[in-house]
Amino acid sequence: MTSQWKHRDLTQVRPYGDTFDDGVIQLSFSLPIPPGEEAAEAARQLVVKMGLHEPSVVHQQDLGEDFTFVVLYAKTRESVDVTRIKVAKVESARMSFYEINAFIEERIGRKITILGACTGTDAHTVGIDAIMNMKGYNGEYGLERYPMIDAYNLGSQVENEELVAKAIELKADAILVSQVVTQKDVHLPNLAELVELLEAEGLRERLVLVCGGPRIGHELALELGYDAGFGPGTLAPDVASYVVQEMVKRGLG
Amino acid sequence: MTSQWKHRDLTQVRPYGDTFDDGVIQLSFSLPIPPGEEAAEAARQLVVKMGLHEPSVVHQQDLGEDFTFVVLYAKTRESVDVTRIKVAKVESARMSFYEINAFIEERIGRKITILGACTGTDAHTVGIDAIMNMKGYNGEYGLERYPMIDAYNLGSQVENEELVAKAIELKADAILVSQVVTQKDVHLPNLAELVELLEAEGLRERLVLVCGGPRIGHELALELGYDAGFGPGTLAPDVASYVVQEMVKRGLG
Amino acid sequence: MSKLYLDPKQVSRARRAASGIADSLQSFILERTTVAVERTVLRLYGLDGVDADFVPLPNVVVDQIKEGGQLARGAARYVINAAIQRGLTVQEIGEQVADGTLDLLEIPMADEATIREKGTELANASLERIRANRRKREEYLQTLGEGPQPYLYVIVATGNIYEDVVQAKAAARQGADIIAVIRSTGQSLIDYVPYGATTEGFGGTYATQENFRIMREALDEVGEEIGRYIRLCNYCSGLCMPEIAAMGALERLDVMLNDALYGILFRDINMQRTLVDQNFSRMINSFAGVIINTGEDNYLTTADAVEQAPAVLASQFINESLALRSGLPEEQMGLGHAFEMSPDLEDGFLLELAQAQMARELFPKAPLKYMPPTKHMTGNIFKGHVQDTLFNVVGAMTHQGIQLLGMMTEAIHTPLIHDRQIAIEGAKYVFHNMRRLGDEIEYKRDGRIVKRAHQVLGEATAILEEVEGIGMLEAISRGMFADVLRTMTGGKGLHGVVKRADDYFNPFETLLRVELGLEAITR
Amino acid sequence: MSKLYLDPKQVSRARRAASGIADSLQSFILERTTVAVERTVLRLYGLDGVDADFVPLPNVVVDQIKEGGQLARGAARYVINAAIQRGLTVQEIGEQVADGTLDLLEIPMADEATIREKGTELANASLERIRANRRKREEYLQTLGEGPQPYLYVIVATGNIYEDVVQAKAAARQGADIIAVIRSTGQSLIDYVPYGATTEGFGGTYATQENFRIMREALDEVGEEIGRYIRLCNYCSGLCMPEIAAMGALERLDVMLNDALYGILFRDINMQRTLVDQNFSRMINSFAGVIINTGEDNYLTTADAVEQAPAVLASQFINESLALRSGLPEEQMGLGHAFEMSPDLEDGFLLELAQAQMARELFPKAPLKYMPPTKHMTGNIFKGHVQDTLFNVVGAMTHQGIQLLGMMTEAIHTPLIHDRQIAIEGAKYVFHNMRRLGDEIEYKRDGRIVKRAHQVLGEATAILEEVEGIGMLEAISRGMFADVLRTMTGGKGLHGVVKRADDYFNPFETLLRVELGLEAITR
Ligand code: B12
Ligand code: B12
Ligand SMILES: Cc1ncc(COP(=O)(O)O)c(C=O)c1O
Ligand SMILES: Cc1ncc(COP(=O)(O)O)c(C=O)c1O
Repeated sequence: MTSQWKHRDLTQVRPYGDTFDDGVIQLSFSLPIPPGEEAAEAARQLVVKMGLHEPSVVHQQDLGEDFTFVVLYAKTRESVDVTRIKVAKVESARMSFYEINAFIEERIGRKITILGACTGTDAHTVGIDAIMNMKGYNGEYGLERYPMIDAYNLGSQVENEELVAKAIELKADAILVSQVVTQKDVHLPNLAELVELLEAEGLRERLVLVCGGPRIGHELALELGYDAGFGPGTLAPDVASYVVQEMVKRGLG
Repeated sequence: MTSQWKHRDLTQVRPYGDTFDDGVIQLSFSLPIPPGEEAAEAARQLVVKMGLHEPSVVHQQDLGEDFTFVVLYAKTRESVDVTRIKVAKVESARMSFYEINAFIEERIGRKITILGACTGTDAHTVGIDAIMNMKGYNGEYGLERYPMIDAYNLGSQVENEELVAKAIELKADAILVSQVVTQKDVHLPNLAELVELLEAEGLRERLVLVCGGPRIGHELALELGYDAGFGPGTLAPDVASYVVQEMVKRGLG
Repeated sequence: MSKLYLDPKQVSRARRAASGIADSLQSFILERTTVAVERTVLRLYGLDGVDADFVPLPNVVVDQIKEGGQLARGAARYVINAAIQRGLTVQEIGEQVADGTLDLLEIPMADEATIREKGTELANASLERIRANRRKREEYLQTLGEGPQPYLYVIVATGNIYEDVVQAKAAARQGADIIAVIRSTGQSLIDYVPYGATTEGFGGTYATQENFRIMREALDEVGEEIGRYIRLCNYCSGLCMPEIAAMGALERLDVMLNDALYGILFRDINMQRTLVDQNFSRMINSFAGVIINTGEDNYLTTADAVEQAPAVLASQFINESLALRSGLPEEQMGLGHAFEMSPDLEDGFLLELAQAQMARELFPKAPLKYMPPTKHMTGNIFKGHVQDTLFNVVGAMTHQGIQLLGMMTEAIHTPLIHDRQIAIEGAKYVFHNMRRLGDEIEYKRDGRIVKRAHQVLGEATAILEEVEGIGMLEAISRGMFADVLRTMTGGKGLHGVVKRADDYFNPFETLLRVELGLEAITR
Repeated sequence: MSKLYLDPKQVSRARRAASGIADSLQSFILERTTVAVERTVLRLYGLDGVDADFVPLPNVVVDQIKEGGQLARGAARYVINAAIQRGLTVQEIGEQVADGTLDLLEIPMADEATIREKGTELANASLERIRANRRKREEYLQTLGEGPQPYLYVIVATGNIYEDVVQAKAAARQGADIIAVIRSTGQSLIDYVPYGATTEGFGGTYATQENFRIMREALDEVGEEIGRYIRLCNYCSGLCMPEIAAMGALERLDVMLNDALYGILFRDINMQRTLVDQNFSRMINSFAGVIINTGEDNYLTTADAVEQAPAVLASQFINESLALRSGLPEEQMGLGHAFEMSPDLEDGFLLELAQAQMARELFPKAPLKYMPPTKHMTGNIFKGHVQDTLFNVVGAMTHQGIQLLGMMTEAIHTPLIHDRQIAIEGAKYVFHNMRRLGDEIEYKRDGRIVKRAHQVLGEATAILEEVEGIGMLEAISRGMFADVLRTMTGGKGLHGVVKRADDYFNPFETLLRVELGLEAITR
């Protein structure tokens, strides 16, 4: 029995509730139909169409206006081959505040310039501030405190054009873009536009372009044409380590 | 726009979050792999295999012992044709305490006998008590209070054999079985066994056989060979109305 | 008696300093007008609609007067003059200005007395419409009644007014007392109010008069069905404060976010502009019987809740004093604060309880607006639901007036139709079960809760006295609020500020000052 | 000082009545033994294993003596006699009885003094093993430490001991302090203890000595890794109370559910049988340093929490008195109660707070076991999570000893691996944030909370005095507890009760009475 767990097949991994391979999943959603037996049955049918079996509607709630909220438990027979999962990750080694500054001195030999901004209509500065501000975040100083970094935080609701102009003016080595509002995917065209502008200016290859935010991942960043993406919980050294190593790798020193 | 809702196609009903037909679903489950980017990706892949798109892992949590809990939101393109949903329902009209007693007097012309029990190893009596006990439940008297019903509540952990013997002894017109413990489907063989025993005794057709409990539905009851099934929130009049009408319908008066 | 043993002398000191701050701001404000104030006057006269480029007519008209350099005298003068001289309605005037057939500054001026008389007469008629709305609300409250306090306040934010209606009506049925329609990102920074029914916003739905009307109608409908008056809320703060206040008054909104300081600190709106706008907008809110909501809660979304507590309290005192100067009765002051203690903080609940109880005692008549955890919410919806529950517990224990319900999905998306239901059912459960707990308990005189309250009140008083010394504008310039630094001439919208001429004419302001029992402006 | 202003005189009255009840029960108990008690003696002597039909050897041996009509004299006598006369170990004796090659009643009796001496000597050796376990626990507590009170208590109940181990270790890492392995449905009604590692239970996993061992080992392993001693809990109540207590003592369990009244009322176990069993089982728990948990919470799962509150309190007093008579120190009395107020009840929270605070004050040293909402939990996991949160709030405010964490899925299934995590994280958040709230507040002297406590204490005293008058057994026969009516001779297991002969011999009982500072039994 224990051996079931020890010798399990990692090419076929399933959700687990309390019995090896039981496949238990909790779901909840609303249906635009009034509550009742029919709504429960509709929910079950939907879940069965998702390949789940033994669907059990444990709760349904009238939301008013002919909407019904349902909570279900059901089981999946699907599995994932975890041996074949490859996730694109930022590969650079994480260095400390001191190591990063030393690295810049030794390997780049000059102060570098990093620009940060929360762009488009997005006014959520706390994330980019956490990375850039002097006082930092969660016990880590922000980039403004790094002796070998000239950090400029342009704040919120910065237009992409403005950002590019600043990058030219200050000869930025790296740009950090924060995007927090993602409703209706408003961040995607905004992030893509910046890449286009930089390419049009012939700048794209000459700087390290990074984005971040609670719904941003490295993979998405690559898709959008960025060099790297950082999600929730990022701290200044994570980004700085990446930027300086990427600069050296790309010969941007 | 409003018309989207007014003139929507009931043959294609999808979950709704905040935009017509968005198909938003919340899911959560645990995977038997350690937390990290790979676990998030595994969760996403699994959800995609379920036909969902835009999976977003909004939370992951290390459960210890190489298990990871994930919460996701994703969207389905599946839909349900609600115009074709037919749910088997107990069809009898619901009568009140007074109406039921009057109905028995007029249409059956004698007191009827109803036996109730929570069977097998199940010791959850609150449900069957709610239906049978004098004092009743949620403001409705239980069957023991009905002048035209002789109600016998055998209590909990009653063996099927014992129940059948009692039914013979008391010439029961109806048997009410409660099943609350459903872990590993323990209730299914237990409920099925009772039907077999009754058939073996030639009793099955001569009485109304009803089951109930929090995970019991009418449909399941029919599958198991019962006449009706009652779920959460049932009150004495629901069951009694059904039993007396079924008796008359089947000529068991 | 104060359950927190607050020293009445200390409280008076704080209030006196706040009063001083407000007085000197007020004299600054009364010397100025803004494009938004003038557009508001036109809207109140009934001007609506847009030109061929979708520019709202109030903007078109005010721009013409401003470009002609005459805005300092008040837009009312020129429009009323045109009405007199040409026999046009205000709407017709706007349309003719828009299609280039009318230049207001070229029309010969009628005599001042006639203009003033006609202006006042028309203004009075407009105010009657607002009065009627107020009566209608009172009638509804009488016939339908309302939910018990704290009012359960939820937002809708689909971006599409018709989806908003679906969500709002469902929320009302679920038990919500107040529905706030969140604005699209960025609206507060545009210097006009969009027009018509809109279906494409991001993170919220545009505040337009037509959207207000659609939602008001929907909420009246559902309110009548369920037998409870449902309040409607929207946002004034931003570059169009008084205009939106006017729209709200005309469409019978009940609650409006209204805080210049919020605009200054969190939207980088120019301080001169928005303080002037705020004053007029609050007079309108006041007259319309609208509860305002102030934005102190926002301090805690960017800075630390433990550290910023005194600043929140100081700001509440200032907002109170300023609101009184706009004629706003205490019963309409939904001063803001928020449950933003980090869940990792030991004793965090005690600190929060101290703050909420103190606010309750210091502003006893105000329908305090209590905001839920937002900053420390994560994608962990289950833990989030617990955070929201403790927030409701504090709300119940301290008798808050308006409980803005937290959503377990706060860190993920604007609320889905069932997110609200889950929040409302949790809140109702808590309030129903423990509404009286606050009345049953006393705080230890030398305990942590009482000490914390005293400390925060002490520090808030110190801030207020310091601000009184240097003046509010200077204090903001020094970054004394929420760690944010703004300058007198920085930020958006300064170009729209104009010093009033001696013969500045704004009949609405004059009438409202009388209505609200404020002294007439003397120059 | 009582925060509830409870009258010490009233409390003494209640306690005096409970004492009287316990005294008369105790004299009834001491005149009897049961098959379970005798099997326990054999288990303590080291007898284990099953026969070819999977009947446990302690049953085989006791049945032989009972069928020969000699159980009244004590099983120890015959087994020790066989050991003396045949030179066999107790295990060998059991095996030979099982394969039919040995009839204990046919062996000539050695002299009484020799039997008593040998019996005591072997018993002493067995007790040493339990002592060693106790020392081991203390050592762990010293080196690893433990979580702060209330201990966070969660259950595992997969039916499969190996899955239970996975879930339990994960729970420990998530922050649980106590892991209870729930038994399979029906086990409490079987008159033997299953044997070996088991993987097929329903709603729980069989309580077997091997399962205890497997789980103990797993929890020690994880406890060492995370640096916190993890307590293990299982269930005595049922037809095998003292046997399971002995198994628990031998495998170093830390907490055991132990309540005859629970068995009587909720499992229809014969009252004579289980009261006798309880007495011996609690002596073993006591000696093993095991915290017992009583089952008053169960009253509220079948009857109404508001009405049954006095009965819960009365039962706690009786359980306390009975436990003292088994030598159980107050520090090991995990008296039970539960948060079972209907969420629909106005002021339900206040009533609950009164009850929990009262329990805390009346049993100041007891590690009270506080049970979560169960009855009013529904398939609505989100609302359920709020119910559990308010339960944790009461736990925090009233300093409960053991907080049995509620699961949001209570009405659906036994906990999944993440259900526990969600519960633990919620509980830790509440306790971390508001552990000190109780110290910071006082209750209004004439308020609802105080009044409710006084009322419940008054009614409980009345019940206790009535029960004292008629006797506990009669009171149960009249349905005075939890609305359930049980008779002296009804229920399961009466056949296993035997009146002790004058020369009844049970060296463990004798030794334990000395160890526990109880008077020797005098007849
Ligand atoms: C604080 C806050 C605000 C404050 C912002 C103040 C300020 N100056 O930033 C105020 C009150 C002003 C505000 C307003 C609005 N908000 Co807001 N807000 C939040 C809130 C509560 C917290 C965000 C936050 O500060 N997180 C803390 C920081 C430290 O985390 P972070 O941003 O994820 O950053 C970390 C990482 O992501 C990463 N990172 C972030 N950026 C970058 C960049 C780079 C280069 C790198 C390397 C890393 C990196 O590192 C950071 C540190 O670890 C969230 C809800 C929540 N709990 O998440 C909603 C939330 C983000 N807001 C939301 C919305 C809709 C709005 C409004 C649009 C509502 C409205 N219509 O009025 C407005 C308008 C704002 C605008 N125009 O953008 C939504 C977004 C929904 C969505 N998914 O699109 C959220 C999720 C709330 C909700 N459920 O509705 N908000
Ligand atoms: C109370 C309770 C107990 C009490 C029972 C006391 C008693 N005398 O009944 C006690 C504490 C003894 C108990 C013990 C156990 N319980 Co229990 N218990 C519950 C609890 C909290 C409430 C059940 C209840 O009373 N509901 C209220 C009644 C009114 O609702 P109801 O049963 O659904 O009945 C209504 C309808 O379903 C219907 N109905 C029911 N029966 C019938 C029959 C007919 C004919 C009709 C028409 C209608 C009908 O009408 C009723 C009124 O509307 C549930 C959790 C929960 N909140 O649901 C767990 C629960 C049912 N118990 C559970 C378990 C596992 C156990 C144990 C097995 C645990 C253990 N291993 O020790 C034990 C053993 C009991 C046994 N041998 O069966 C699990 C079952 C899991 C599963 N799905 O299988 C639950 C869900 C808890 C959990 N999450 O683990 N339990
Ligand atoms: C006082 C106040 N006004 C306005 C707003 C919203 O303004 P915007 O539409 O600029 O996001 C808020 C936001 O929370 C606020 O607190
Ligand atoms: C005191 C006590 N003993 C035992 C049990 C469990 O016993 P069983 O295994 O019979 O379900 C409980 C259940 O909650 C209890 O409270």
